[in-house]
Amino acid sequence: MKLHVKYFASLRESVGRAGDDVELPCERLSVAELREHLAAQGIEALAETGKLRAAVNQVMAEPETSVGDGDEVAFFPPVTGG
Amino acid sequence: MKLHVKYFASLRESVGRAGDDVELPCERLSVAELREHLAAQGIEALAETGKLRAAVNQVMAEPETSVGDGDEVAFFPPVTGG
Amino acid sequence: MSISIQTADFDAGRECADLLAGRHDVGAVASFIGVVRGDGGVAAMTLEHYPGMTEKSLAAIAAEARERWPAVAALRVIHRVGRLRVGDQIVFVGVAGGHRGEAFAACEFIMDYLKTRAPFWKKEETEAGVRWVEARDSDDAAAARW
Amino acid sequence: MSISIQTADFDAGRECADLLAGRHDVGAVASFIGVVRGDGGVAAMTLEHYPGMTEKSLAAIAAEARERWPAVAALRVIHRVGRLRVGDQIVFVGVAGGHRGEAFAACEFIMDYLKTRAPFWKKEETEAGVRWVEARDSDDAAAARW
Repeated sequence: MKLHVKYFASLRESVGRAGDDVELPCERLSVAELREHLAAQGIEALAETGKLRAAVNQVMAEPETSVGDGDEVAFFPPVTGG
Repeated sequence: MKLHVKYFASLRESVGRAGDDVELPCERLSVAELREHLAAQGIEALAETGKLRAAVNQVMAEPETSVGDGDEVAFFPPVTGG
Repeated sequence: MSISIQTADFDAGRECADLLAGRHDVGAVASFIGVVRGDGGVAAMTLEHYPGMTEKSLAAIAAEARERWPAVAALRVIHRVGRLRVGDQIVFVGVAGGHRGEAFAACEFIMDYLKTRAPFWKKEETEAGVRWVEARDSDDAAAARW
Repeated sequence: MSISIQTADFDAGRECADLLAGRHDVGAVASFIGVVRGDGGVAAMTLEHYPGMTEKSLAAIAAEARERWPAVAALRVIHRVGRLRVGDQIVFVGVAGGHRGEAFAACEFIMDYLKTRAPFWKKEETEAGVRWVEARDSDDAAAARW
């Protein structure tokens, strides 16, 4: 499956780019599993689990939210707008 | 003692004038006593005790609030601004 | 802290901008505009007040808000009197503060207290004639929350 | 129900007037303006958002407000992005309704939810350098009230 991953704000700066196209040999996985995989691939900023939030297809997601082929998955710090 | 009495809104219309200068042979009396006296003098609209509010010297008052020489006493229906 | 009773209309945006002018400590401006509603065939209304006492009572309400929320940096109250038509603005309350919690609370507090403590009276005009507006129990309940 | 994410400034008075335009059922307009505060030597900040998701999340927040307060007649949300200086306006939320209770509640609800659910991030500039603003626990607590 292919995923498009996005990073925002301080996480984008830590990673050094705004996103990655990711190809994985599985049918589905959870947001937490994807994050662990990317961290293991060398994106160290994704190892700080506590402070990160995620969205799948532009909707706020939980660690257990399921991700499938073609999905857009975003990781970012807690929001600070308003 | 001399008092200046004012009427507002529907009460002003019922009484037919905006106020009265009142002279009384006492040193002090309560707002309730003043209202009863004026009602007895023929200002019938002041007999409807439940719905009226009062102010003494432009501060909200209770029926037992004391009134003395030179005071400005106002009677009016519950307020409906805003 | 500035309070006006006037027949003239007001510009809410201008009032909010004035609350902010020259300040670096304000992060929040909460404001309220009351408007003449066309309920029950109302076409217009006339607002009467008690000159002298109305100004004093609004100043007391505003002072109480500042005492309860000391972080309030600036506030503005405008209340119109005279004849107003449906859709016309009646009242403006604007509160500037460091954060939104105190600005919202003080703004709503002032409106609730104004509704039950400030001497204003409304007389509505409908096709059936004119009638004085009756006070609402819900307004007393709103003011009693604080 | 209208939502904008923009770099341009806004005129709060104009927005409030638009909420009222052509309506006879509105008696109350509650509004909020968020402003860049100069706390801790902040001179400016840059607001980043998530194009696509930010618009959707604001639309969802506004739709939830209308569901909770069906008497809300009209609402408007504007959030600026890009670089803003101290004293600049950041966000506008305006709610028009029949009575003040629902207008205030919906306006405050939208702000509380926007603060915790809408993807915006602030980066502050001070003399000491730049830093990303940390989320506040008090914002989570405010959103959890509803």
